[in-house]
Amino acid sequence: MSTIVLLLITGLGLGALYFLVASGLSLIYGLMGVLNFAHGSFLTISAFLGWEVGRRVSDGTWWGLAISAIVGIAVGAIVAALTEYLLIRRLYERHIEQALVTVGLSLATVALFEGIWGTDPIYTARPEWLTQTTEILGAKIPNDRFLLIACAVIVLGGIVLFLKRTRYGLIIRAGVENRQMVTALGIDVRRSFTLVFAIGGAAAGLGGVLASVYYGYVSAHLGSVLLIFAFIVTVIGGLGSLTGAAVASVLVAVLQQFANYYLGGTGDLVVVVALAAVLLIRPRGLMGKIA
Amino acid sequence: DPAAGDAGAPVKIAMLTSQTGPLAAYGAAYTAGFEAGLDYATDGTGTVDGRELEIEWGDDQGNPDTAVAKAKDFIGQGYQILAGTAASGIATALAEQAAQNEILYISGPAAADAITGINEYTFRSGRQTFQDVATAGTFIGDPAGKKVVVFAQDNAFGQGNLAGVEAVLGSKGATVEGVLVAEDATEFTPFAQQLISASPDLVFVAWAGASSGAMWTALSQQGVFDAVPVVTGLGDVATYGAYGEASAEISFLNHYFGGAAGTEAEAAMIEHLEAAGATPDLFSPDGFVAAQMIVQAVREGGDTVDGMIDALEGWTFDSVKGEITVRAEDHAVIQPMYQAKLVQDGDAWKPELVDTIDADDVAPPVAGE
Amino acid sequence: MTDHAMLSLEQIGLRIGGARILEGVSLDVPAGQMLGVIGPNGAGKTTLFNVVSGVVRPTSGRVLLDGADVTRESIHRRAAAGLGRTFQTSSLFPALSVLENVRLAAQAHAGGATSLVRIPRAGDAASERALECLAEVGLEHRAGAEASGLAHGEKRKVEIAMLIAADPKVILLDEPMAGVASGDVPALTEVIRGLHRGGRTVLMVEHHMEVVLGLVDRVAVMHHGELLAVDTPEAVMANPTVQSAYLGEAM
Amino acid sequence: MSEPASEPILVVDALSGRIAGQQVIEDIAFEVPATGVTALLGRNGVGKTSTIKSILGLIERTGDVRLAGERIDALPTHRIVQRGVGYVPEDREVFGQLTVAENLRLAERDAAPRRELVERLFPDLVARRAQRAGTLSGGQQQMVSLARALVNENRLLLVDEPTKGLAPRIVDEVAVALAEAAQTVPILLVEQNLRVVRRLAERVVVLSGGRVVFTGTAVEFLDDEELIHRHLGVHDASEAA
Amino acid sequence: MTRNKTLWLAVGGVLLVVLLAVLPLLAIEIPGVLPGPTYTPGTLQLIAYAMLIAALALSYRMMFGLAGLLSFGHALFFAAGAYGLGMTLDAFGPAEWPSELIFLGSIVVTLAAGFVLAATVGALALRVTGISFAMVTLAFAQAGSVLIRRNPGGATGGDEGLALDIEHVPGALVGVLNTRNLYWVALGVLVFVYLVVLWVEQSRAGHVAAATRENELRVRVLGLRPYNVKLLIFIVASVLAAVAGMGYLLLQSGAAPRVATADFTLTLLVIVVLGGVGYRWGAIVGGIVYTLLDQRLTALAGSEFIAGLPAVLRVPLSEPLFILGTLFILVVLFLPGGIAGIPQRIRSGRASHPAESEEVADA
Ligand SMILES: Nc1ncnc2c1ncn2[C@@H]1O[C@H](COP(=O)(O)OP(=O)(O)OP(=O)(O)O)[C@@H](O)[C@H]1O
Ligand SMILES: Nc1ncnc2c1ncn2[C@@H]1O[C@H](COP(=O)(O)OP(=O)(O)OP(=O)(O)O)[C@@H](O)[C@H]1O
Ligand SMILES: [Mg+2]
Ligand SMILES: [Mg+2]
Repeated sequence: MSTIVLLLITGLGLGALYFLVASGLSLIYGLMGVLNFAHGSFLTISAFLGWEVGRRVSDGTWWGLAISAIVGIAVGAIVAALTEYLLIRRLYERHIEQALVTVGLSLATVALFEGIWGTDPIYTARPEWLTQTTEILGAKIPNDRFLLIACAVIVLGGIVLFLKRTRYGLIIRAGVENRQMVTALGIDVRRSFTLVFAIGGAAAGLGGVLASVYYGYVSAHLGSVLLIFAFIVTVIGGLGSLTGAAVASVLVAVLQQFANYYLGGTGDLVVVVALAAVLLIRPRGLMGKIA
Repeated sequence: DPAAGDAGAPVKIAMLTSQTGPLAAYGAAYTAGFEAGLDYATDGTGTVDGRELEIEWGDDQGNPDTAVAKAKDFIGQGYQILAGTAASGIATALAEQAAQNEILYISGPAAADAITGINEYTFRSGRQTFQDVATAGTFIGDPAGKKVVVFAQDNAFGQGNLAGVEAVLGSKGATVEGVLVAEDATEFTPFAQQLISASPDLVFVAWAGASSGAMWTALSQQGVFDAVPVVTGLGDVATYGAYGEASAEISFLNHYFGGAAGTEAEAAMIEHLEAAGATPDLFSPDGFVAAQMIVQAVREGGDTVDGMIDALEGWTFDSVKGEITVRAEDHAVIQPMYQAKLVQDGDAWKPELVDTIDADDVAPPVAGE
Repeated sequence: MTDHAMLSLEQIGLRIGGARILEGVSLDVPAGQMLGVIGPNGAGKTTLFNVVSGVVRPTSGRVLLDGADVTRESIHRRAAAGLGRTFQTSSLFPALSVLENVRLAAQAHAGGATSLVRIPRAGDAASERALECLAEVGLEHRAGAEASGLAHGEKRKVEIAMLIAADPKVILLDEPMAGVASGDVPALTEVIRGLHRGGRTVLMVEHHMEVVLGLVDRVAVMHHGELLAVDTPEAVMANPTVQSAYLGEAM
Repeated sequence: MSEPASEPILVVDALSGRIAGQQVIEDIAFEVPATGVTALLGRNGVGKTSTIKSILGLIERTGDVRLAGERIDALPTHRIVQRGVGYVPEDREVFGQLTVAENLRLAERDAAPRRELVERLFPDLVARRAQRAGTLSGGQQQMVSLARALVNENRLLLVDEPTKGLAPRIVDEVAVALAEAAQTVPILLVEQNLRVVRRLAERVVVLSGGRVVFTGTAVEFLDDEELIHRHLGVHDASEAA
Repeated sequence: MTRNKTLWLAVGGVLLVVLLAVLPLLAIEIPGVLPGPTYTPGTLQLIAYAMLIAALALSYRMMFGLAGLLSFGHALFFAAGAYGLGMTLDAFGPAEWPSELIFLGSIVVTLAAGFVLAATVGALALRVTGISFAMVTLAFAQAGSVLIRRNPGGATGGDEGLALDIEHVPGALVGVLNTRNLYWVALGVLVFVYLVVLWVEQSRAGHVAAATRENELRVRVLGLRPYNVKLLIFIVASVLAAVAGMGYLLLQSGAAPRVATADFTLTLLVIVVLGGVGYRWGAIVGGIVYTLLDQRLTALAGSEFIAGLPAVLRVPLSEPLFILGTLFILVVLFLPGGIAGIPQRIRSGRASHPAESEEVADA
């Protein structure tokens, strides 16, 4: 029993991390049709800079973590916005090329991070409470999982509210349907593209800082590890569907946990089989719209 | 005397190791150790009996394809000795090249047991997995009737360690169980639970790579250390911080850390390293030994590969870790190993020697027998 | 002979996301007949063609081609069974040459089009046939041009040439005159008449009433997804409902 | 042919447009006077929609386009619209996933949008504020589309086939709404229904094969059977309806 | 005129192949590009490796450029060839058979296995299109990669890779002295793959595949089944990848798990785009340029010159992948036709996008 609770809640925590990466991917794909391979790099650079600043201010305290998170979010947003502005925008509507540019960017940046921060993981400190556990139904749940889940819920709620309640959200939702018409109403839709990249980057940035808490280290490959799962989650959830991504994140992570534990460490294989199965049975994903 | 023919001609030696890529740090330690060893073995001349050692370094990038291509290039240019690499996958590929082309190969820190006795042209300069495992075994006294759980990643390294424990401790009457975790798994909490419920006498952890931090945290959070003694290998300096809370509670087996040996050669190595701005680390002795072996091969073996093999087989010499023997049968490097612990040093952790294990106590069985 | 239905639609209905696109459309087209389909924009004409050709599955009803129920058949099966169509906006393979476009149709008709073994070359049967078909629409001089570079009217003609090459039993033409320069209309009308003359069954959506009236045997009128009337051209033109729904009140 | 009294609101000269690398209109030149409705006529596919889209910068274009004397042919679409150009696209293009209210809110540019005007003109939409626009009937969608243009104070409206696919009764309603709008803002109207043209337009510009082939007053054109036949390919006005 | 042009191209091609074939007998030096004279094993090894990568890229281009199939799993089939041959050589054959027979038999078995794998993966993945297709192929490749690293039953060697068991490999293909022979094998593989690709592209099925890329619905309305054609192309490309993989195993005397990763497929994509998607020889140019660049940039990274630069320049310049990635971005942004498109650009004087792919249409 306690093992199942443990698997479920830690699965939820991992799913939260997947979602933080996938939310940005999904949003960017939904609005702009860009499959962003550089998303993992947004995450990594945010984790590195968040850590660099956080540890200088106050290492291993809540205050330091908060600073790291703020820096991570800001860095993610800025780097993503710059990427959109300098690279993606030039290839307006040429989706394959846009994806290719992000492939190039991810190759180059991972190499650059290795050059700057080295190839070894750098172990990070964190607030005392996060290293402890809380007992639920006999299972000792590491506290950082709760932080992850809370952040993911806040991000999900925040993005949904943003899309539903703000004018920019309105523009983005309209842009997903028909970009030209949004322009024809006198709105600079390109600005909302940059904004969407920035929001996606910010979520990835927060994800990066939290990932460094979860894994206990930062490294140049932090993002690449998560990216592949974020892709899978995005596709299973239905490209462009935020709630789909959320549901799929949790499903995939929990499935992975159980398979890793009970089926001889086959978590990755099971996820891959699940992806293939979902796409073959329901090609547009769990919650994807009809293209 | 075969060497007399071209006395004075330089000997071409190709060193392949990671200068970039995931194992670049190991490569750097190996390289620095090698320079120190060369200096030590040639008394600072860089020559052997008046012959120049022409040493060329290549970057294997942690990629076997690159390594093989470079090796072929070197071999094609007439290099007679090849040495290096920390990656077992690359070492096996290079061993293959050595055999195909009949040249001498002295592998680097790569730990795979398979390299020992792989072919007659291949030697090694470091320890092998078996010696790690055997050192772990020294923590439980007489293994008979004890239960040992191996907690490892489900990859070649982890599987090798499990097999090693089964061979070493299983044969002495211990019950050995493996808890192997998928290499890409990121969540170790449930496995920590599994370790406790198995209630073993010893948990042997064989873990490499970035996820070790999260793994140790999980063990510590779930209270594994309160329930069972835990042994693992102490890695290079960069990993001292990876054990977090658990640092003081783990028993470490160790191949080498700076200051562990206290030999005259070690003092010479540390002096040379520090002069070059480096610090002694896990794989410094491997480079040092490689240099000593190369010098020996050139000095005693002349220009033929068979001569060099003869010169190395069964050779006993003093090195950083003390007296070392290159076993004639399978080229295993018989050497002492260490037990260590981590102690707090300000904000950081540093290793402290607990015990030195005799070379013969941890000598692997002869490969292929 | 001519009165057996080459194409029958039985109570075709189509709903997409709650919207009724087609409703209770029943229609028999005897072999060899040419039927005009008219109706206001959005009446469901193109959608009806899509249902017949298999691009869209109806939510209810059946489609019978030469007596056989093809409602569940895939697009390519129906095409192989002798159903050909054009599209409202011209739909060629833009990066291929005009000849290659038509040759694909000829090969599809002759079989073995997806063979790895056979390499098409100038002078083989399919190429010869493709050139003939191009000649019929007066475009043989454009055989080597890339399809994307054609003028709009020329594209329409290539589409017709592809139809000729595929030699179907039943043809669906969706606004073949749209975008064709007025000077070319009579010639293209003749080409379409020629298509029909071979005994083929033709359904044609066309807003160009002169062409419709000059060619067809009967006219079907669609409005709001329903079939308002199927009758002779004269009777349809005189029908008051048709006048108000399509032709306009002024008539 | 009477010249418009004041400065024209829109002057188009040597305008060419390309879609997917293909020239669809060429060397178009005409003017839209500062008042009333100017109709842009022509058969299917002659380039009416492309002309409108070129003016708005929605397709790749070259040439000289001036709005009240100011060059707009190098501006991005949203800048042109912000200078006071309202657009009612050919196929309504409402945002189907958004509600009616959201569709309108999105279109509001002005500080004081003319919500009352829209509500008065299209009472049906008030009742359906919360309905998703994708579920509206074609006529209702056309209302939304028109309302999106009328909710702002504009200097020029570009309206592309507002009656396309609408039942005759709705056509009348749309015509009434446009007539009212035309009281305050000049309109460039693409329309196939010649009865609507006759009712609304003062001047016509006729395209054929991507070029302007006729400019003049509406009466002058619509009363000339021969002209209509030549340029629109219809025998009489009713057939094109 | 086209006939004449084809003839010239064919003659040029044959001359090029002949030149490449006699390269090991010559002593051509290209400082800065090749590590040594062309007869030296190191240089031959490098060129042979480049040719195999070019062959692989060529097969990838056939899928992506001709049929418009954006696969993220092509590496799987390359790995299937390399590992398949390695594993069969390890395990296969009654000992009493002559070595040559076992070697040939292993090749045949590997090809058959590659075919079955390709048919299975293709049949499933092609049921979806666009990004979904890319993701399903990625998933299968990922599964293959995980399996290889898991080292089931010790068959694949896991992280350490699979060493070639030379017992049944012809002596002429073993050892550095025989690099020359391996070079000829690689050249043979490249020429073979090129001819097959050329054949497929010019066959009727190739034409239908190109048509399918342009307008799938239209193909179906002609009565053809795009699924069949796409599957055919997928299988041919995959088996060709397996052929290149076998060459790789022999050349490297082993296989590393790296060749099964999604990263490796992405590298292929980079190579094809770098060379020019619109051109068959673009893939070859891309494969060769990429391999040489990768090799030379590594040499540059370790050079004294770089070590002497200030950190701002030294750190990025000593990372070959950083330079390659940046170069790739620049090519996509400013050279849409890739390297092979340069002559065309110069001629027409303006940007052109051959085979400009339409928006990836999702199912
Ligand atoms: N996928 C869809 N979802 C929702 N509505 C659809 C869909 N497809 C078609 N429709 C609607 O069905 C109706 C019929 O469209 P169709 O294209 O058949 O008209 P048509 O008679 O060919 O018109 P035209 O003369 O303009 O070509 C239109 O109102 C259209 O908007
Ligand atoms: N997306 C496109 N791609 C290629 N050609 C196009 C495209 N859109 C329009 N065209 C072509 O451009 C030309 C002009 O089209 P446009 O839509 O401007 O005509 P129109 O006068 O508005 O016609 P209609 O009365 O049918 O609305 C036509 O020949 C059309 O085929
Ligand atoms: Mg239609
Ligand atoms: Mg139009």
